[in-house]
Amino acid sequence: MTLDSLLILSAAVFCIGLYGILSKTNIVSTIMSIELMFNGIIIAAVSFSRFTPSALLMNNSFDVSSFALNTALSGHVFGVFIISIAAAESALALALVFVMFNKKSSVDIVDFNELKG
Amino acid sequence: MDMIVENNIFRFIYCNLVNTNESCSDFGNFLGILPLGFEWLAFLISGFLLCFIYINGILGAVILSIWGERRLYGRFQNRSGPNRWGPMGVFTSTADAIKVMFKEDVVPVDADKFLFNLAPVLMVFPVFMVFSVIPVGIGTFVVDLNVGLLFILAVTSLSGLAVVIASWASGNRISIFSGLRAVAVLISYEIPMALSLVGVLMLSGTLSLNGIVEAQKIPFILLQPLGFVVFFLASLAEINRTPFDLTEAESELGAGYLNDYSSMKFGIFFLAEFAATIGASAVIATVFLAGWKGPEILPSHIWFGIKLILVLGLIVWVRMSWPRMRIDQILHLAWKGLFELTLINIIVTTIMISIKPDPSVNEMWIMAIINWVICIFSLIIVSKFLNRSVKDNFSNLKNTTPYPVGTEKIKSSFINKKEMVN
Amino acid sequence: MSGNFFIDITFWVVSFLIILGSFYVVTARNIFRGAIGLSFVFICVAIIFFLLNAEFLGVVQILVYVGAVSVLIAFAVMFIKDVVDGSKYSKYRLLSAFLCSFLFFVLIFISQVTEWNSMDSIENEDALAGLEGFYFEESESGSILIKKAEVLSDGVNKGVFINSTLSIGSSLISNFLIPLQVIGFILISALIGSLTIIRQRRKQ
Amino acid sequence: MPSTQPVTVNLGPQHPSTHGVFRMRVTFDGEEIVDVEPVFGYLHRGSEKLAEERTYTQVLTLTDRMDYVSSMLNNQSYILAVEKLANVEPSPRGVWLRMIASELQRIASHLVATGFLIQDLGALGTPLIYSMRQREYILDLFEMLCGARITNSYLRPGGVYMDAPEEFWPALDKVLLDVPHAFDELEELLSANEIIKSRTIGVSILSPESMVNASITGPMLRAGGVDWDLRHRNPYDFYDQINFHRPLHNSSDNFARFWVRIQEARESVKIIRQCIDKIEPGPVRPSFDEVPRLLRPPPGDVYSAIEGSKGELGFYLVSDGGIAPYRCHVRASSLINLTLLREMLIGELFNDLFVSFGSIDLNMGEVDR
Repeated sequence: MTLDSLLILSAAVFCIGLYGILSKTNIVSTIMSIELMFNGIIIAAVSFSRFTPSALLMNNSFDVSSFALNTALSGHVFGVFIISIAAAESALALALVFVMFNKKSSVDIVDFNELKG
Repeated sequence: MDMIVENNIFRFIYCNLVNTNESCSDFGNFLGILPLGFEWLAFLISGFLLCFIYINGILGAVILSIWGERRLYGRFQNRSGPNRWGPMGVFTSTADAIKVMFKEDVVPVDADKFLFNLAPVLMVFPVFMVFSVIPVGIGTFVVDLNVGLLFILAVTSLSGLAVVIASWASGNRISIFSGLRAVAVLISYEIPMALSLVGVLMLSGTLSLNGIVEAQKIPFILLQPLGFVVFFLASLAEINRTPFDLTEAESELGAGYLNDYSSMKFGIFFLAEFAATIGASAVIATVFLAGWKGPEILPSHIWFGIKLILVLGLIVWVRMSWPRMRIDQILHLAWKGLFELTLINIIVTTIMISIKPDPSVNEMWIMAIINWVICIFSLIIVSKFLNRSVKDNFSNLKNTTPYPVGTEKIKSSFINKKEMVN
Repeated sequence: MSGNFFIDITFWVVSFLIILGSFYVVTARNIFRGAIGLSFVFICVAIIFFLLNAEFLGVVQILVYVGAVSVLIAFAVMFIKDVVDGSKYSKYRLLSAFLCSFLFFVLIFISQVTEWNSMDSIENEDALAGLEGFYFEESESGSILIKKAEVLSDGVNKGVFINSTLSIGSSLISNFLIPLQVIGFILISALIGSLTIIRQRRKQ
Repeated sequence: MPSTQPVTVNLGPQHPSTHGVFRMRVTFDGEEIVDVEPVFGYLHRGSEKLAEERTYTQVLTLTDRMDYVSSMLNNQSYILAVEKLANVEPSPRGVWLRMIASELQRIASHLVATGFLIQDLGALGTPLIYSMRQREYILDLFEMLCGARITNSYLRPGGVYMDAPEEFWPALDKVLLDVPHAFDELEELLSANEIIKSRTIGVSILSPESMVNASITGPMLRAGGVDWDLRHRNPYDFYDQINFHRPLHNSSDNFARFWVRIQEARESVKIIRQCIDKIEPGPVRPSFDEVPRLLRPPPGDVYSAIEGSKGELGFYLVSDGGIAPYRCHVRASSLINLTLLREMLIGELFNDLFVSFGSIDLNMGEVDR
């Protein structure tokens, strides 16, 4: 388990999610693919925070305060942020799915083309 | 490794397999069956054995608890309960398990077969995972996670997914009703459940269950009565017990999402339900009743068992006496009642901690009294607030004016005799 | 090195399962099965987090993603019709597959070419103790100094990677206070927004 | 509301809480009921047709099986019709005995109804078992009277089958002492429990007008404030010699229905006490010279109704002068009380479906006959 392998995993999950968004027309599938992309990003953030130190810690002359140690966990904190954003996003997106389904009784994005010029 | 070595059972097995100097020497003589250099094998075997012992212990506890619950039901209902098979009917549940195993396993035609078979597994494994972090005695646990309490909350939320899968995969509308209700109830009650534990976390300063037990100079039920009430109700909702058993409301949905399950799949669901009950009691006993702590006249495991059985008895009592609530009332209770109560609890605890950061035992007793007074007052206020819509309809009963129908007596006697025309 | 060996094996197996599951999510015709596959991927990602010593994040991942998001998605799937083969491909399927694999190789190339800072390059022993070992905290004129602990005693903290919950909490309310507040506002506005969207339909 | 599609669910005939074999096709919008289509006939046994092939005394055993939780009342209604049809003058002791028996049966029936309400509300059987325990004592009394517990066939044209044994009277006193306590217990359970109150008050309200139009009778009607009790309006047997209240409630919801039942059972206890005071020794039925075993009533038809435990329970008998009725029709109170089921349920939630259904206190044996 090295940084390289984790980054490859992260990139793979991200790209699969992107493929899902681009290739599927069902909006629920699209939402699920977005969640996959989020997960890929979190994997990258956590593995960076685990395997790469921040510049503060690299500096030998600097006093190691708990402030500096907390910066080592920025990736984790960003993971928490991403997870909460994803939760909000999915709730909102599913509300939109309900509305769209009521409007056209379909969840296919192909049917929602009213905005095209 | 150092986390696991504190574990007594694991250390016993591990040191009997490989007698290494670092972790075993200061605890007496061990066999040391394997030569040095096979630590990895000993690690694997002892981990496996530990899980084996735990899972079988849980299964035995489930069998016993089903029997005990039925005996208690019998006593509550003025009857004897199961008493035929074994002394006092102890083996009734065993006989039931054997019967369930030999039933025909039916899979409905409309079912999504893969998911239909997956759901029982998904239902049962989070329940066992809950037990893995609970210390049932001094140094007796599978793993002491430093996020133990959060882990329990996370893992119990998995059972909601299992219910959804089971209800969908059955291909049955009544089951889907049950699944929708389960999602609504589980997601709503997770919030008060998590928030009710915040006070405990502030007092103990750790998420590890061992740390929480050690932090309880006096049991947290005294310091956190509101937290206890909310957590108890929320865990009743999470394990689908009366008065929140909407998911399996027998009188409406039959068996809810279990409608189409038969044979051992049904048995596994049944087992998971009872194991979840024991798990919830174990969490309550650990977090609010000081877990394995107690006067040293009895071993720590016995203290834990006594507390567990007390909470289990309370749950059974509630189940035996209360009818079910309606779905809107359940959701109102979660969002309008319990949520506010947890916020009150958090505010009160915060104020107390900021006044007395490190209280002695005597000060804790004073805090407990204040907390109980606040608890009772806030419960009364919130229940009044919740009950505004429910009025006694006896108020205008005295001056009832009867509906003007049939005010005179019937005079004719309805008899009409005549010749029959053939 | 038995521990590392098991961790490596677990990592490879779980990564394989993640990629397999992700492929299933984006290719499954049955949306409900796709949603269940998605929750499987979430659980596997949580295992990866546990392997990376991010217990808190792993638990939050299970709590939020598996317990709430995937259940919500499954809940939403029940409301739409044609679940069994409702997930259809658009006409840009092949193009997007090509684009995504291209992006994937670009990302791999960049990550291989870039020289990342390594943990091994930290020479400050106190910093290492704070990260992975045992350490004392000494407050000294406003700043907190970390000293490596030679003997185990009660006042010893574990490293930030071993016991990350405490450090995440303290950094959330010190370094990342404003983002935390913003996240709170976003959550509330999302809650109100989704309720408003649903209720507007109800009136009509 | 266009946002959700209604779902039609089939509930029954094999369903744990349809009080028998009853089927409903219910359309839900979310959890809300938008349409109910009752389907019955799954317990049809052709009792009315079978009655045409049996003698007047043998038909009695068919009436037991109609409403099997209040068979004594069915017997009474049928016997009153036969007595009117055949001009039989009943002997007084027999009449007092059958009044005692039928009031006991009314208490038993109301106990079952109240117990099943709390069962339908979701309590796990404890209240039901408490009320069933009290019912057992009453069934013991029936066993003393006629040897049967549920399908009694105790009554005969002109009186009852046989006199009560000596040990019946002290046992009856004991039961009469116990029953008010049991009902205190049940009423406390019903009116002191927050969950029961909040789930039953204001649910499934029916207006008195609609109930009168649908010819609904019994406790259900009296819960709506309509003072209609055949024991008072059209006294049969010796009910004109007895004082009793007719408990009324005016809210006409599920709570009121059960409150009225409990109060009514208390009144029944008072009625039985008055009967015990007024009963005198004598024959319990006319001799076989006056009323032969094989009745041959003169040609004609008769309708006679009593106040059953569920409402007006009437028998319409046509005689062609033979030993068997030419036509026998039952005005089954359960069936007629079901007519407003749809109005009761629409707009309520799924959780209240079976509570409202159970508050009608119907019996499938009587509905399908």
